[in-house]
Parts: sequence; structure tokens; C-alpha cells
Amino acid sequence: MKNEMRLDFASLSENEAFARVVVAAFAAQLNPTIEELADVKTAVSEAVTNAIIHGYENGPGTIHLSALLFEDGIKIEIEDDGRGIADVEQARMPFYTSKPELERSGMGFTVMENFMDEVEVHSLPGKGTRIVMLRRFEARDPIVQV
Amino acid sequence: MKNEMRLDFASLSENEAFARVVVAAFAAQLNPTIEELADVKTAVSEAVTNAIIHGYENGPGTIHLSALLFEDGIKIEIEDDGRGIADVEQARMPFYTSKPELERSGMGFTVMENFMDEVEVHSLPGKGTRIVMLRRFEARDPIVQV
Amino acid sequence: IGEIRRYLRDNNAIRVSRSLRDTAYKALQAREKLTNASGKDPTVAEIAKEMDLPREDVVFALDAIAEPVSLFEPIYH
Ligand SMILES: Nc1ncnc2c1ncn2[C@@H]1O[C@H](COP(=O)(O)OP(=O)(O)O)[C@@H](O)[C@H]1O
Ligand SMILES: Nc1ncnc2c1ncn2[C@@H]1O[C@H](COP(=O)(O)OP(=O)(O)O)[C@@H](O)[C@H]1O
Ligand SMILES: [Mg+2]
Ligand SMILES: [Mg+2]
Repeated sequence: MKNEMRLDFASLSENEAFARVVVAAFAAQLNPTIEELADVKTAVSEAVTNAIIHGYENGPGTIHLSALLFEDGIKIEIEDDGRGIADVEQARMPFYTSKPELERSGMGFTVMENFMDEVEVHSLPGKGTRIVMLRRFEARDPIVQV
Repeated sequence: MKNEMRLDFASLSENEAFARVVVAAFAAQLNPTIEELADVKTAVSEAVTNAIIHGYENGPGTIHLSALLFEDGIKIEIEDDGRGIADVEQARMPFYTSKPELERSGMGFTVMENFMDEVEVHSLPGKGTRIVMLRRFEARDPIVQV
Repeated sequence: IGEIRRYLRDNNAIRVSRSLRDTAYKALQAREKLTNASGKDPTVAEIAKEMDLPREDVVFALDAIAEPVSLFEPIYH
């Protein structure tokens, strides 16, 4: 199986739940377990929330999401054209947050890394940020495929 | 409220259900009833199925879907870059189908017209087809909004 | 023993397809309950609130038990 989609949506907090379900509905074609899908949804939430809060700083903007299904997993890209990250290594560190005043946990990237098999962060200050995440699902009985 | 999204996806029959869920999850922000949502989903199914079967004739292609939420309704556009329709008026007639050998009902456009408040069909042979549909929802108490 | 447990767990892992149907049936029950209580068809948000789930999740689940997708398509195509 090979399938792909691309979604652009407004950077609004209402759209975080929307983006999560879009990815879930797409990934559901691989008939993952509830756990596997929950992991992917959580990672998507973190990346989309970051784009809204940090990328566009709650201002207007468009978030680009794409997903590619392959035999045993999904690759997801979440991109914003926002302010970007100057020091990606620091940003990925557990507990690091540039907005402590918002009582953010600084654990977004750590969550993505834990719930996905691969996480790449590409960012250019002033240009935007692109997160590429990959998650493999365990082999499953094709009979139960939806 | 004003919100919008654009989705591109592969012309595969699996994606008919996917497109339907995407639109329904987006429209859910307006707090419709299940019935209202079911109407919209049915119309989306018909338009997407047409793009897959008639537009791209089950071959490869990309389907473009966009949705705009406004105060009391949703506007949806579904577009393909496929073979197009030479005679739109004829195509919209109840029971007309160009593929009777597939035992198609010819009722797709009629269903869209019945379930949506407005349906426009723009098509150019050899270029593609764009369906623009509008559906208004009953006014709802914003207090129940989650 | 650990391996056996893992085997059992993996093989009993509930697929999303099944959990969606469960959620959908619960949503229909919630809808009926709310309809009986208020006398009118509840909105998706009201059902979601009753179930303590995001409304998008309710919508997604309901699609899993959606009646005929295309009312007029032959079932055997
Ligand atoms: N899309 C983004 N655009 C700009 N900066 C970002 C983006 N995503 C993450 N960051 C930066 O990386 C930091 C760490 O992100 P994260 O681990 O999710 O923690 P938190 O969101 O709680 O701050 C953020 O505080 C922010 O400075
Ligand atoms: N996206 C499209 N691209 C090309 N032709 C289309 C498209 N949508 C509809 N048509 C034409 O319009 C006709 C009527 O469509 P419809 O009412 O959905 O009936 P059916 O799909 O059962 O044939 C189709 O048979 C086809 O010839
Ligand atoms: Mg974060
Ligand atoms: Mg049709």
C-alpha cells in the first residue's frame, strides 16, 4: 500500500484536534492498534501546537501537514513558515522552553521522540520549521484490515 | 468564526472515506447535528467518488478538497484535473450516467443537490472538474461549543 | 514468561477499527439519552461533552459505522 495526502490549515488552536483526527483517519488505513495510533496523535498534537504557539506566536499563518503511508508505517511532515528556531539542539533538550512564562513544559520534542521512531527538525530563523516524523506499526493480520 | 483548510489526496477508493471524515471533523467545529453532518458527508462521498471513477477513470491523480467555515455553514470545493464533463447540464440530470456498464445509478449530482443548499459544477473537457457546494446549519447555542 | 505475556498482549492488542465501532455505539447511546432528555436532536458537541471526548473523535468514530456511503451505489461494485 502506498498513499499520500497534504493538508494546509489555518494556525488556530481549534485546528489542533482537527489535524490530529485527520492524521488518525489516514493512518487508520493501516489498521494500527489503539496504542500505536494514540502515539502518532500525541506527536502530531505537539508539533501542531508548537507551530501555532511558537512558529506563528498565536498570530495568523498556515500550517502544512503531509503524510505518506507505506507498508508498515507512516511518515508525517508538519511545517510552518513562522519565526523558526535558532538553536535546534537546545530546543530539543528535555524541559527546554523559550516560553516559561506560559508554563510550558518544554517536553514537546521529547514526547515526539519517544512516541515516534524518527524525528527530524529542520528550521531556519525567520523562515520556518519543518518536523519530519516516522512511525512504524507492528506487522498485523491483513484480514482485519479496514 | 472563520476557518479554512485545503487537502490534496491521491485518487484511490480508500480515500473516499478519508475525505469524508476530514470534512466531517472540520465541520464539527460548527457544532452541527449528526444528521446535518451525515448530509454533508454523503455529498462529499458522491463528489469524491465521481472524481476517482469519472475524473481519473480509476487511474492515478490528485484530488483537491477545500473547505471554508463561516458563521452558519460550510462551503466545500472538490476538484480534479481529470477528463472533465462536456455537457454539464446533461450530467446533472437524474439517472444520467456515462458508465451504465458499471451499473452506476446516475444519481450522484441529484444526491448532492438534495443534501446541500447550493451545488455548482464547473468543468472543462480535458482539464478537470470543480464542484462547489454550500450547506448551512441551523443556528446553535454557542454555549455548548467545546 | 515475559515473552509469552508479550505475545498475548500483542495478539490481543485492540485494533483501532474495533475501538472506533465501540466509541460509535456509545455515541449513538449518548445521542439517544440526550434526545430523550431534551426532546431534540443533540449536536455533535453535546454528544462529545456527554462522552468526555473531543468532538472530532466522536465524528471520526461515527464514520466507522456510517450507513451506506453512497446511497445509490451498487454494493457490489
Ligand atoms: N514550530 C516552532 N517554531 C519556532 N520555535 C519552535 C517551534 N517548535 C518548537 N520551538 C522552540 O522549541 C522549544 C521547545 O519546544 P517543546 O519541546 O515543544 O517545548 P514547549 O512547547 O513546551 O516550549 C520551544 O519553547 C520553542 O522555543
Ligand atoms: N469529476 C467528474 N469528472 C468527469 N465526469 C464526471 C465527473 N463527475 C460526474 N461526471 C459525469 O457526470 C455523470 C453523472 O454523475 P453522477 O450523477 O454522479 O452519476 P454516476 O456517477 O452514477 O454516473 C457521470 O456518469 C459522468 O459522466
Ligand atoms: Mg511544545
Ligand atoms: Mg457519481
